[in-house]
Amino acid sequence: MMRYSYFPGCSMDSTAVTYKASFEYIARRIGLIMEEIPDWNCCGSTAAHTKNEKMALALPARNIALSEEHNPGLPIVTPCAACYSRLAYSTYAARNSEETRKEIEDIIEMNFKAEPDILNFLDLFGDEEVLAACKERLVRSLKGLKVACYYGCLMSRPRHITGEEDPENPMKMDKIIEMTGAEAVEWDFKTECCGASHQVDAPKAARPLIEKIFRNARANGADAIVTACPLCNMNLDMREEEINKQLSHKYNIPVFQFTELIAIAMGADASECGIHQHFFPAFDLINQVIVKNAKEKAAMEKQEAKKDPLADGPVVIGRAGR
Amino acid sequence: MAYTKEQIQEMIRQEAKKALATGEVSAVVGWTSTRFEDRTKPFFAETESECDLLVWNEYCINGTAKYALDDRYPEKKLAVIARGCDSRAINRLIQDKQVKRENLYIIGVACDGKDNPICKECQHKNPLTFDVLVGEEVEEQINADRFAEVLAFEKLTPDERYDYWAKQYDKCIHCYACRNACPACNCIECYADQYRTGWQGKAADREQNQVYGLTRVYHVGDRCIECGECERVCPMDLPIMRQTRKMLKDINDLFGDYECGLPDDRKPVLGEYKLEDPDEFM
Amino acid sequence: MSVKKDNNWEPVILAFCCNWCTYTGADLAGLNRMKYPENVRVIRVPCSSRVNPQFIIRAFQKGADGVLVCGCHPGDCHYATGNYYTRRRFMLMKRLLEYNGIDPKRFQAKWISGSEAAKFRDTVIQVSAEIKALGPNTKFVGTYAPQNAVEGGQE
Amino acid sequence: MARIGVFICHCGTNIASVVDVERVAESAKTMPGVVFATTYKYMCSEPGQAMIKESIEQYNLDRIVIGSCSPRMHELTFRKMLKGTKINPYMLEIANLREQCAWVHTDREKATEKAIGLVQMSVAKVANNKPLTTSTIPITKRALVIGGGIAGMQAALDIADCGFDVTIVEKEPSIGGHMVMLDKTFPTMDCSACISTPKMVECNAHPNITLKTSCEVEKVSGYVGNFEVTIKEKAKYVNHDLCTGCGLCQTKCPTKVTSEFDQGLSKRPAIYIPFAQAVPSKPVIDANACLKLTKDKCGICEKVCPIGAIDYKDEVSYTTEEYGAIVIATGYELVDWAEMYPEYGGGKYKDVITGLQFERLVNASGPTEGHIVRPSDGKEPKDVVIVKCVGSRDPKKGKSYCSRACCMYSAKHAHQILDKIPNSRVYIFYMDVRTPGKGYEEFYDNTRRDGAQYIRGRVSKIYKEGSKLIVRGEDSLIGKPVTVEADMVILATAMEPSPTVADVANKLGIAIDADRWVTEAHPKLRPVETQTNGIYLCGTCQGPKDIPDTVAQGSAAAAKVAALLCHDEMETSPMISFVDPNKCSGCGFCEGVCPYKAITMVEYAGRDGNRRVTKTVAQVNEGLCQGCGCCNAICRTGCIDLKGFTNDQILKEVDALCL
Amino acid sequence: MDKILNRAEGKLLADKIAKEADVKLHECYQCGKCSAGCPMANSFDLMPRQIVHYMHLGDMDEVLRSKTIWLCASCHTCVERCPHDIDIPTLIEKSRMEAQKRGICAVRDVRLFNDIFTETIRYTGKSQEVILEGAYNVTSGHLMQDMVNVPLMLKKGIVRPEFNTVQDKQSIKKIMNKAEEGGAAL
Repeated sequence: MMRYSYFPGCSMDSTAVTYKASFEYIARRIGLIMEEIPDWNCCGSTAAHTKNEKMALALPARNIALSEEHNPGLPIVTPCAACYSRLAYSTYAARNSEETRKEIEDIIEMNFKAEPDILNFLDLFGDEEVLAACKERLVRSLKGLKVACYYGCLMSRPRHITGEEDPENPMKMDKIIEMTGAEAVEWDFKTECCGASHQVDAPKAARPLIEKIFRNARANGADAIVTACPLCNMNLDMREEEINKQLSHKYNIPVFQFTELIAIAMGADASECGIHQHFFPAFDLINQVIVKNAKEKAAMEKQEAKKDPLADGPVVIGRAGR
Repeated sequence: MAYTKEQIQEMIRQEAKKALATGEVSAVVGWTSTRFEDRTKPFFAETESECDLLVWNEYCINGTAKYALDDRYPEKKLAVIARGCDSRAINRLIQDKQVKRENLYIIGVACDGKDNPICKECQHKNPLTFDVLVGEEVEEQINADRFAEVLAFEKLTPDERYDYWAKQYDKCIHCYACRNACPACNCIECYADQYRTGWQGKAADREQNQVYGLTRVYHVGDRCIECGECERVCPMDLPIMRQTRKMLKDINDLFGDYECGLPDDRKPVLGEYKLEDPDEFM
Repeated sequence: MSVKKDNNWEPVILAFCCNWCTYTGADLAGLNRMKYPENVRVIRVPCSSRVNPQFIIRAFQKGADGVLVCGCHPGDCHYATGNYYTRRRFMLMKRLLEYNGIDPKRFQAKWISGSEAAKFRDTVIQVSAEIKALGPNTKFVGTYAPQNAVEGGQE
Repeated sequence: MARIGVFICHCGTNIASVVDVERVAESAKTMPGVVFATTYKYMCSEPGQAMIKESIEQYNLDRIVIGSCSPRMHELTFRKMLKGTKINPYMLEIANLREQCAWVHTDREKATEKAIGLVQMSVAKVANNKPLTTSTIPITKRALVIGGGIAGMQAALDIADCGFDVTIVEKEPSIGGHMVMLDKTFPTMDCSACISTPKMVECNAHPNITLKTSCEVEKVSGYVGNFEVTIKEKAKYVNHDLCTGCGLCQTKCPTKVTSEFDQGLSKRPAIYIPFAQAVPSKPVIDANACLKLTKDKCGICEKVCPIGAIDYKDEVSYTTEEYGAIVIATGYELVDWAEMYPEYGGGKYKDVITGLQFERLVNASGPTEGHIVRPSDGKEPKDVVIVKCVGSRDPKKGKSYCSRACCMYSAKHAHQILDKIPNSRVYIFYMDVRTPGKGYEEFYDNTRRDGAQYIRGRVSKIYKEGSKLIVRGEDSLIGKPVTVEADMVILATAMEPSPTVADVANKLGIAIDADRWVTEAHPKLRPVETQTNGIYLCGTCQGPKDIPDTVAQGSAAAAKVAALLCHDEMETSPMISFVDPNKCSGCGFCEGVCPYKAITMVEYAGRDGNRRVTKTVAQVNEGLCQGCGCCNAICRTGCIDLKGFTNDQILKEVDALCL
Repeated sequence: MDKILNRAEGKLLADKIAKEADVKLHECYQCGKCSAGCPMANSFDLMPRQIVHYMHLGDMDEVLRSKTIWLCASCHTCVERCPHDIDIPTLIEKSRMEAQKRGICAVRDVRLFNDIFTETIRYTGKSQEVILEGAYNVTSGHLMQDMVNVPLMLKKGIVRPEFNTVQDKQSIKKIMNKAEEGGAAL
């Protein structure tokens, strides 16, 4: 049963349009049931734990408590790395100290047992059942697309919160991406920090972090970067243009959400997975790959003298109407 | 339960006959009826006809395993009808190298509790070691209150505790029934009988009984299978398990989960050590 | 238990000391002319793991007011691993005695190395003071005397 | 009834000034079994001893108590004295009236009372003493050395030179160990192979040394002077009695696999002599690689061998031999850094190599004939980074200890690079530079003079961009992050004990620590002995060390072995455990706690009532037992007891305390 | 002026923080792997390694007045690679809270951003990117920062003018107020 308690997080309703659209497309296709936690609140993100530890534990705890009440027995899934980290921190703290758990209960004035496991989207799509369901629905391959899977900090570190076995070189997203036929290149900045939390308040210090990520992706032959978090994605996507302006050489590396690639491999068109809504143009690259693969496939099928009427369709992925 | 008591009794008799028929088994230890309806007694069935005297009912309370020590150097196998507790007692004897597994033929039978207070706490109704299982297994329960009695007793003041035990040992008649019934008390010659070395005296007074009581805990505490035979056989109703369980509780607290009589290779706690054991003697 | 307020009363404290560490440490305390109460009597054993807990029971039975078991620090045992067994044994025994009503101060174990003369002295001073405060031990005391108490060696 | 004499020593005024010795003697006279008691000024003096001897005769004493200084002081003196009398030396107890009474107390009254108490305890104990006799065991005058590296070779040569037979067991096809892989040795820069290969040849040629290569220790039993060792000889598939070592088979073998000797930097055939100077210089077949043995194809080596030495049917064989002493010299391996450090690429970059790989690269007989080139593309590196403490001083990811030799070999590597590659630059990331050895600090100075850049800080990440390796560290002396774009990175990887050591130690019954280093009997005073008598250690099986220290330990262990083997027999202490087989239940708990494996379970013809039965009971090996008594306390029956400290004696001491 | 290292207050505070963070300061041998791997190190005034060293010395003044404690991105790279598993992010986080308590702030903008962020949550229950960026730009004086992206955002429907809010706003306010009453340390 692919049923989960769902904590979308604030970005899912604002900046993460492409993430939301593509995920919802996949969920519909494979029959994922996501029970959204009723009246959830912001997890506090990076700001709360900067200011006050109790607040940082209590804000996510309210969401977990709500989930325990309304979606009993279901693990909580969240698309955002920061939300994931904060929810996992609260769970970890409560599970390891009865005193802390009671104190949190006292603050939020709700029952809080810290029972549900906290999953991020990579955990969700790494699940065998979900993965198998996705595989079943794939209609086209992204062969020829070389991407660098960018995991960021919060899904990898600290180890005791995330349970990641190899925070230097995680492989969860690489495995998911390879399902689509795209190639996940070996590179070295999978979990280097992108500085998202300081891009607004200390931009001079934080911008170079993004540049280094692009540089290493390029040096290792990636055409695009793939993320699994609304913040990572926005951070890289929104500032690529700005970084290019300051450099003599230009990066041309679109930044996708991994769900977009799955959705496309499942046959989604641009408007269905939001691929046209990126700051840095992302449509052309994916279209080239799809068209090339479709042509090759058609040529092969012609050779085999078995004519498939659908293979003739010139554009496989339509531009968005909006 | 799928089988009635009578059906199980019949199956036990059949298995006993089969065992004897092999010619490798000298006798089958089980229970037989007595002139009292609510009593059974341990019984060695040595012939086919005697097998029909074996019974199975809620009064089959005697442990059967220790009878394996009646003959430590047997020529033939001994067949033992073993409930969960008996099988753990057998494991105890095997792990203590007092009987050889190959000298036993174990007819296992799941036990749903007997007319014996200890059975309420039982965590192993199904035999853990057997050659043949009669009937089918029953559902196990975890006894969450395994050490409740000890915990409660620990709350008393030292003087209250001392006085309590002193009164108990005043009652004790030094009969060694607890020792004789205990599967962990399996020495060929008990220390308590070695009057030349003078570990303790023969008198049935408080002093000697106290020494015996404490020494007994030290000797069996890390090997006790919690079958409760000691308390069952005590003519003076001494709460003997309350002493042994104390040591088991401390072992669980200090050295991790620990239960004896399971078919594993774990050494008794006092016979091994870990470098990272807690240390309070610094 | 009512404590007798007899100021002249001196406890009897028995200390089992391993030959290689604590007994040496106690000798060193003497060599350095350190001072400690007279009420401690040392029994020399090769290793703290030689000490059978039954000896402790016997000591209380014979009227000892306190018992101390001392050995090398874990890891320093002359016999490599002996004191690891000692540690387990007496951690359990201490709790068992306490459970049976013996004040935990009356039975103590300590690791004292051959160079820790001061620790030996401090331990003795501390244990002695603690037991003095507790008063005479009345628990488990008896009159038993083994048959061959004096003739010995004739078995 | 015992006849006990009590002798109280004044020790000048040492005891007598605090303890009323006369009163002690007087009250001793009333103690059970005491027939005579007296005092004397100096009991240990000649006249004192004479007085005791006379009293023994005069009062027909059969045991004595001496109240004097600590038994640790004069127990042996008085035992020796008793050897000349009719009393057995072990019918003696000493009451410690000086160190543990007179010297630590001031109150004369209380101290005297305590002294009486102490004498009382000793009297009670001595009443239960029994005569004990020392026995002797013969010594087999042969030694076994486990491991044929520089430590094992040195030990074997020194023992053999003393005239004793030595066997070297080496698991690899050749002796030599790690030292022959090295290029130069610091700080003198002599050629490592040039000084170690003569030792190998000498081992082979020495009339007293037997080499057993491709062999492992299978089983060890016995005790000091009398070990019985079963040695397993792996299948070599080449009859070394016939083989002349012509090497034709090697040149014709079609299979090529990674060379262990070259640390993966070159290939070797499936039938191979590990390296040119190998001893014995005869090939073996790698059964995992050989086509004939894996797939029953090929068979070329058999066809080309001019004397028919190839034997595909060769099998594992076992031999059992007796030795009087054993030396363990199993050496080290480098830790698997790739597992530990994914941030250094986890092994995916070919140009990130270990120090040992660099030794092969720079070695004139190595895969590149001594040219330092990048393994990935064969180009000469210009910028080289050396990272120290990879796997050492890192309790989280690797080992907590300092690996000791790396600081020096890293300096050596830097020197070699700067020397061999013109215009090269070497950056050494370090935390501390440790150079405690003769000429070492000077060598470090010279390396800096050569131009090596020492940067104090641990490298956090190594990654690749293009053909360059980007090394990120902090220059912690400046306090800023630094990045070096390198062509090659050498990791000074930590040593760890050979993977076989746990198994060997277990078979020998000796202790290893948490990091698997073999534990010495005493870190200061018995550095080359193990806890078990007759088993010695040397080299890096005990801890990381460099070549001079290793060789010194090899010779030290050899001296210890020679000191043992030069005797025909040895005395054993009589104060050991013994078993009453009639009481023993055979539970085997004593066997489990014995640190010396001195207890074994044996069959015993006993009785069960009227029946004769074969019981299984514990038995103490007198050669192995050291007399700790751990087994006594675990025995519920009390049937295993310690001579000199029997249950009976201790109980009597306890009883006497409170009389 | 010379540093006075044996003043007790700083040491007490450093030890308290270290204890809460479960860090043994003496275990750090200043290898610098933390600083070498730190993505933000180039803008720090004190290296993470130096933070630990100052704390070990008991010189908390330097730590509390540093920019580093405000600029740390909490990416946990340092502790992941530290040979002694020293939890620098927690040391920094706790130091930052201590600095806030004392009204010390070396990087005003970071504090401002965090304040706006938490206030937004306090009043709406969710984070509002538009308010956040707008309010920050106005209060910080960096008026044009990131504004170039706004038209594109609106055009592509990435941000919308309306807000998402929690229905039960009171409970959020209460949680936050209660947490703050309890003080920073848990």
